[in-house]
Amino acid sequence: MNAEVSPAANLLPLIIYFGAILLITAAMLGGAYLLGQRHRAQAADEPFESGIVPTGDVHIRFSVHFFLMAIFFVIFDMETVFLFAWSVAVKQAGWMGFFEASMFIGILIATLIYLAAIGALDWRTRRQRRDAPVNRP
Amino acid sequence: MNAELGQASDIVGILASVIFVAAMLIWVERRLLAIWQDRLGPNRVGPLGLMQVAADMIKMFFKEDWIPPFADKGVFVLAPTIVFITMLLGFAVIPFTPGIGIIDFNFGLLYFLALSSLSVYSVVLAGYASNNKYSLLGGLRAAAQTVSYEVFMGISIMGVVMQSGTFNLREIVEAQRGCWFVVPQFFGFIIFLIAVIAESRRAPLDLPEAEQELVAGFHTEYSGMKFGMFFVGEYVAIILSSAIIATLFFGGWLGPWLPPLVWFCLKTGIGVVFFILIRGALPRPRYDQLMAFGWKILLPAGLLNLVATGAVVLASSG
Amino acid sequence: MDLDSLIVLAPLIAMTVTAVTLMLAIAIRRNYFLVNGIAGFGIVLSLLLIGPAWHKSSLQAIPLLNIDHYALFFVALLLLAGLAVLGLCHDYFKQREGENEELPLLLLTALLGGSVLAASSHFAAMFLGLEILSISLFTLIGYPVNRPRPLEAAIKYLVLSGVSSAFLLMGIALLYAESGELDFIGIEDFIDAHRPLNFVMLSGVILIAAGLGFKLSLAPFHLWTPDVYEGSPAPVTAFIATVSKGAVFVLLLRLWVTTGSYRYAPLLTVFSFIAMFSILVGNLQALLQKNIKRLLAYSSIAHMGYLLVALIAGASIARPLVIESAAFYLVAYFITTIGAFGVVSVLSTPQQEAGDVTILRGLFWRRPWLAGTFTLMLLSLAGIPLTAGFIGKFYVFTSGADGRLWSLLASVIIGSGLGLYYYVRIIVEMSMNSSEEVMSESTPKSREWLSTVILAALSLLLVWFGILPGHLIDRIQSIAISMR
Amino acid sequence: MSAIPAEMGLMLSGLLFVLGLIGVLARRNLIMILMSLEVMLNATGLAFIVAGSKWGQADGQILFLLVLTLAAAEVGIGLGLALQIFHRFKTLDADSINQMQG
Amino acid sequence: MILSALIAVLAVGGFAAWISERWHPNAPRWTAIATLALEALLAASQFSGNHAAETPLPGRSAAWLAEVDLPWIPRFGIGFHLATDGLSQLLIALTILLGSMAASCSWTEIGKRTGFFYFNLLACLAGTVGVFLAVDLFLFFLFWEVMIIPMYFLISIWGHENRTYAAIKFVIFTQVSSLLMLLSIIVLVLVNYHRSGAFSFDYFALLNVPLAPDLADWLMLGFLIAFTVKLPAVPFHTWLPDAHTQAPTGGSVILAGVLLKTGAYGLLRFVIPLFPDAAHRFAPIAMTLGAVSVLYAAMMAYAQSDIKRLVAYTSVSHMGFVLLGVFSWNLLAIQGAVVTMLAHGLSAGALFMVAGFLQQRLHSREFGDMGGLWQAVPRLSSFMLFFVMATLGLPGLGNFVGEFLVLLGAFKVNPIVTSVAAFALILAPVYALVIIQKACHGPWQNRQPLTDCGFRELASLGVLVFVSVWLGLHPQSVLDVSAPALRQTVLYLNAREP
Repeated sequence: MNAEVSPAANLLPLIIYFGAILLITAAMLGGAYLLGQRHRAQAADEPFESGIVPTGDVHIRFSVHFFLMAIFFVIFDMETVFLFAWSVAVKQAGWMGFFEASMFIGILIATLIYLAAIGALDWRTRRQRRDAPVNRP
Repeated sequence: MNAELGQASDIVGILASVIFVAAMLIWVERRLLAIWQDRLGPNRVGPLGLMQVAADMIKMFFKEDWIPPFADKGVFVLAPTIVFITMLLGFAVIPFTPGIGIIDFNFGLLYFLALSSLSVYSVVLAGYASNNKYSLLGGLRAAAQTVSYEVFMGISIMGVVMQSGTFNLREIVEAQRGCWFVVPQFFGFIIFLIAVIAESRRAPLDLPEAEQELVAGFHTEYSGMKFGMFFVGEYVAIILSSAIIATLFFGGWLGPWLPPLVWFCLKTGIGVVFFILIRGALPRPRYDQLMAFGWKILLPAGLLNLVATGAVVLASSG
Repeated sequence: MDLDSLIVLAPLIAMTVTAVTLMLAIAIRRNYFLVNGIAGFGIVLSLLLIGPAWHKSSLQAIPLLNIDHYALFFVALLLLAGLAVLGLCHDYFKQREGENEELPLLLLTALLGGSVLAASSHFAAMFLGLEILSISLFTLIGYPVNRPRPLEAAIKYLVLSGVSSAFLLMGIALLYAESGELDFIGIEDFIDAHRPLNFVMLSGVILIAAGLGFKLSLAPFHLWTPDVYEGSPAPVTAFIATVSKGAVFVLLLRLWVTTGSYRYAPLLTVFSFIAMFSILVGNLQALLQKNIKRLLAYSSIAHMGYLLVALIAGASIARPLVIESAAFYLVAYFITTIGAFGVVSVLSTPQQEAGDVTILRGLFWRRPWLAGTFTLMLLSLAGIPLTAGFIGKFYVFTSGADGRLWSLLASVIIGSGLGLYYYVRIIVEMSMNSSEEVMSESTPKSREWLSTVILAALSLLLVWFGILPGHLIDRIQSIAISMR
Repeated sequence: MSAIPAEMGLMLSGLLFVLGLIGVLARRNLIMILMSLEVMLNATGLAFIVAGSKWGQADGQILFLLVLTLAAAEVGIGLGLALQIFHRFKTLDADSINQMQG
Repeated sequence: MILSALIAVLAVGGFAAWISERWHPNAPRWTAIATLALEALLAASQFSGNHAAETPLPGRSAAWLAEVDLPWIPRFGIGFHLATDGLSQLLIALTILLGSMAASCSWTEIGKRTGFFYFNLLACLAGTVGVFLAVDLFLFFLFWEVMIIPMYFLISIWGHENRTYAAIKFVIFTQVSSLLMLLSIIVLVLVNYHRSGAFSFDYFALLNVPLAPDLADWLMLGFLIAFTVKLPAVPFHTWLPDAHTQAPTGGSVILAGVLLKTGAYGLLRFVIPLFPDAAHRFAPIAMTLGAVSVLYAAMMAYAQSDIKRLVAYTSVSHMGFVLLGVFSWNLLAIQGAVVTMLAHGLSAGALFMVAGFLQQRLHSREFGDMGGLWQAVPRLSSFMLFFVMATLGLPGLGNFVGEFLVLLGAFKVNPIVTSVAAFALILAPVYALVIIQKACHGPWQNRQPLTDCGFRELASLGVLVFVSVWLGLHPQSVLDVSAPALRQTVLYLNAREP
């Protein structure tokens, strides 16, 4: 970036662009709101469950895998940040940096192998796993 | 800093054309799918059904702006706008031609990655705000899928960054004068392609909205213009992905004889068509297969690709 | 980085490699004995690698770590402690259900963190070490996930440790904002150049002190300690009490000595209050405890206070004596604490964690050797002669008296008196006649031979260093003199 | 960022830090406590960035990355524990989890 | 090397006794007796070998008879330095004698865990002998602490109903006070270090350290508190009645007969030589404390209904005499103090033994359960009468000599305090009569007949009677042994006095 130009001036087009997008979005939503028809019907106010009457609580318990995935994402995404830093500086870091990064990646892959082996990456339900045990890595 | 960039004409032109093309894609996709599946597709409104888009648009505007009474209203309205806005914002860094573009940003690639991860909020919030079991499950699935593939996406394009030594998209394009990165970075390209499809939740990786299981996933309760935003947002995402693929792997505006803008549009257009083709051609995998594939294959492959690229770059630079 | 630096770093590298190997071994096949074996082998390997490193250690291997004799000595100490804890864990978790193979892995990473901490000469390394250690500890504490107590302990430790890390980081950031230095030596230069302590600096230092105080469980920041000690599995408690605290103290000592923070009189006052507070609060609260682990927790708070006395004395006494005192005290404290928690660990059954003091009733007559070991450990904690704890306390007294810290010494004496009461009370409990139904309890001896060996070794060391401390003192003296 | 004085940045981060601390102390829901913890950690990250830019060094940003990693790891384990706690205690209220006292 | 052997024999014997329980429950008793016999032989050979100033050590004053000096912790100039003079010889002899008594009177009383009991007994004796021998301050402190722990076990395991409380109180009193002493030792060493540049904990090296007056006062106080707690003198005496009462007989004998003497020994050996000026300044207060102890304890003794508790208070009273004598600042009084120490060891030890024998028979220590013992157990009662008389200072017995010398010497220095203390001579018969009257006289109210003394009891008490009488009739033999050492002490005083 050019040092003399202040960051705010530099970003001006982006800000204008962002404003324009906001305007369009607002126009679309607002237009629909103003133009759209209104009607009331009893069935419309129920959650859609494939046409049958909804049952049970909305706050269902969901698979722990979603949760695991969130944690893996947080961890691995953070690790990739370090790789990003290495990628741009790969030439400056030289072979020493390459070895260090390889070690880092090696540990990451080892972790992945571990996670795969303990079944943390296996999304199948218990029944699916039982039906196809051969597939297990 | 390129003084030609960021003109008012650029801003208006880019915005208008992206939205127009995105809207037109509704028609294009239906026509193309129909052709590949040996049927007609929309052909009643206007010549070749070209006015279908306009008709849909008008219909949307006049549909009821319905917010379910059981929903979390503020979030419910906010959710679809997020995907729409972030995807449009992504175009700010796309280098259309040396002279066309909104901003020349040193960390353009990171900016793109950041925006594409922001779009996950849209599905999660939509799923949560709808207060509907299908929506919630769809939203969760979408979130898990998106965040997972985001990791691989980031890693897959780092090979490109290594070879060009920069995050600046314009410099990346310039670095491909000798050879398009799709050649040395073929693995990276494949991973990125898969990741991008998963990221934008397009068929065949549209598990979050798989209608057989989840009705329509996170947008089950959406209708009218808010549904339209999800819809259009998806097409904008396709265009954005194609543009990025063109930029990163196919040399962006570079090309002989024709003007840069044409080259760029051509490459992007091919990308878009390819996306539609994939949708028409491939079956949908099971969700656990999708996730396992990502974590067990794509991620290690991406990491290895990175190591190999690093070695090659270092070796060739002496 | 050349070969020499590699040699110097070898102990740390060996630990890392072992940890990764362990992980892969678990991935291939879950075998509790194999995993423990690998972990033990890795620790021994690191210990062996300290030998070559010792000869090369004058150089600053990488900018972040200063692996001098001081660091290597404590790394060795931490590793030995880790080895002992690993042995205790082996017996403790052998009988418990669940997948216990990851435990040695976490133990190794925690050890790695502690070692980095001991060697760090830069805030970044310190932060990394601290966090590797803490994060491993969270999982170690909460390892038996199917029991409520460990979970509670783990989440408490996590939240409070997180807060303390945040304090520490904020303090570092403020110092950095003020000085532009993250290196300990750079900070020293800065302190040299700008004598007065301004507000930002002061708040930075206080925040760092608070953060480290949390980890050391010094008095106003000690609230997590009893709960965490009680909730954790006994060997893990031993680990927290020794490796975690020891590594942090080693770092604190290096930080103070290299940065020359002694120059700031207000800090000394603050630390004196913290020390006094820790001694008194720790001992007074310990009087009220009915649970051995809680009691030992409060007593460890007091012990950290004693250690701090030696640190504070550094303001006016020769630097080698400070390091010597702290090092000897730490060695004694390590042996004693691991021994004490080792006994608790041996007494714990998969059904019930040994906690309440009554479980000890009549132990002298049921399992005399175990009771004897525990008595020895308690006497050492109380600072009775012929144990290493006495020499440690003697060192603290010597440095305190040399530094003329009369009020602190008074609190040490009062604290020791109080301490004696509750230590002796446990011994009384052990020597009471137990009711017959407890007598008939079966004592499966074969399953804990490893713990037995470890406890025997610790007792021997305790008495050896108590009666013939000369060798250890010589070694410690040499590292104390070699530190810049 | 030279346009903004470092003191302002530090004050902002200090403010965030205190807000986070208040959150940790005052909130009773475990998830909220963890979130407040994140706020505290991120506040320190901000302080590092500000300090780094004041001295024109990259160290601050590197430390920021480290802080982020720490925050990620902490929150990962924290949420894992929270899940187990919910499984066992059927609540995330910090007071009802607090069984050990004395 | 015999000096180290004196300690080692007891320690090794202790372990042997502990282990020997494995083959036979009776073995520890015999092991203990054998150990003590061996110890007595060793001591005898040592003491007869170099008698009274005939073989002075090179470089030491004439009083020192033998020494062992080995380096131990060179970092701090700590050595394994033992030396003996007349004073320590006498006290070691007392220790061995009373140790055998304790072993003997525990013969049938201790039925459970005899191995561990005799281990503790012998370990405690080893510590005590170490205290009497050590002339390295660190080593002294070490032995000082080492003798406490076994005694703690003796009380807390084999003691009577209230043993836990008593044991803990005992440990805390002695430990905290000894920490003060440790601090004083360290400061003294540091002063010496900063002056001479070398660490040394050696007694002889520290004898001539010049100290600022107020520092000397504080340091002296540190030592003094440790020793007066052990002695005990009045404000610090409250642990003693509990500990004595709750301890098993053997423990009481050792406690009263030997452990209390370590306090007095410490005053003579350390407080006065190391801090003569400060001690001199403090003398009036110390003497007052001594007098108060004498009177207060005598009065308290009168009010007791528990025979062991009564005897315990008489100990405090007698130790008051010792304190008085030590701080009287002249040879006469100090000699008296030493004799009182020995005589009290004998009489109080014997009385505790009698009380123990009674308790074994009656299962009570209350006077209310006694009465009429003359008829029931005449031999035991006559021993009781004899030792009660010894306690109240009947001329012809050791106590009389000691108290007389103390009062004589002290009167020259501080007539008022001495006169007050002399009141004890009136009070002593009063409590003595209480014992005799309540325990022995009156009708033999009740119950089954009791067995009188067996051979073992008879022999033990007989030995004590003999020694006591000998001490009373021929005190000169004792005075001769201790004189060189005490003269040296007085010399320090006079040399320093302005």
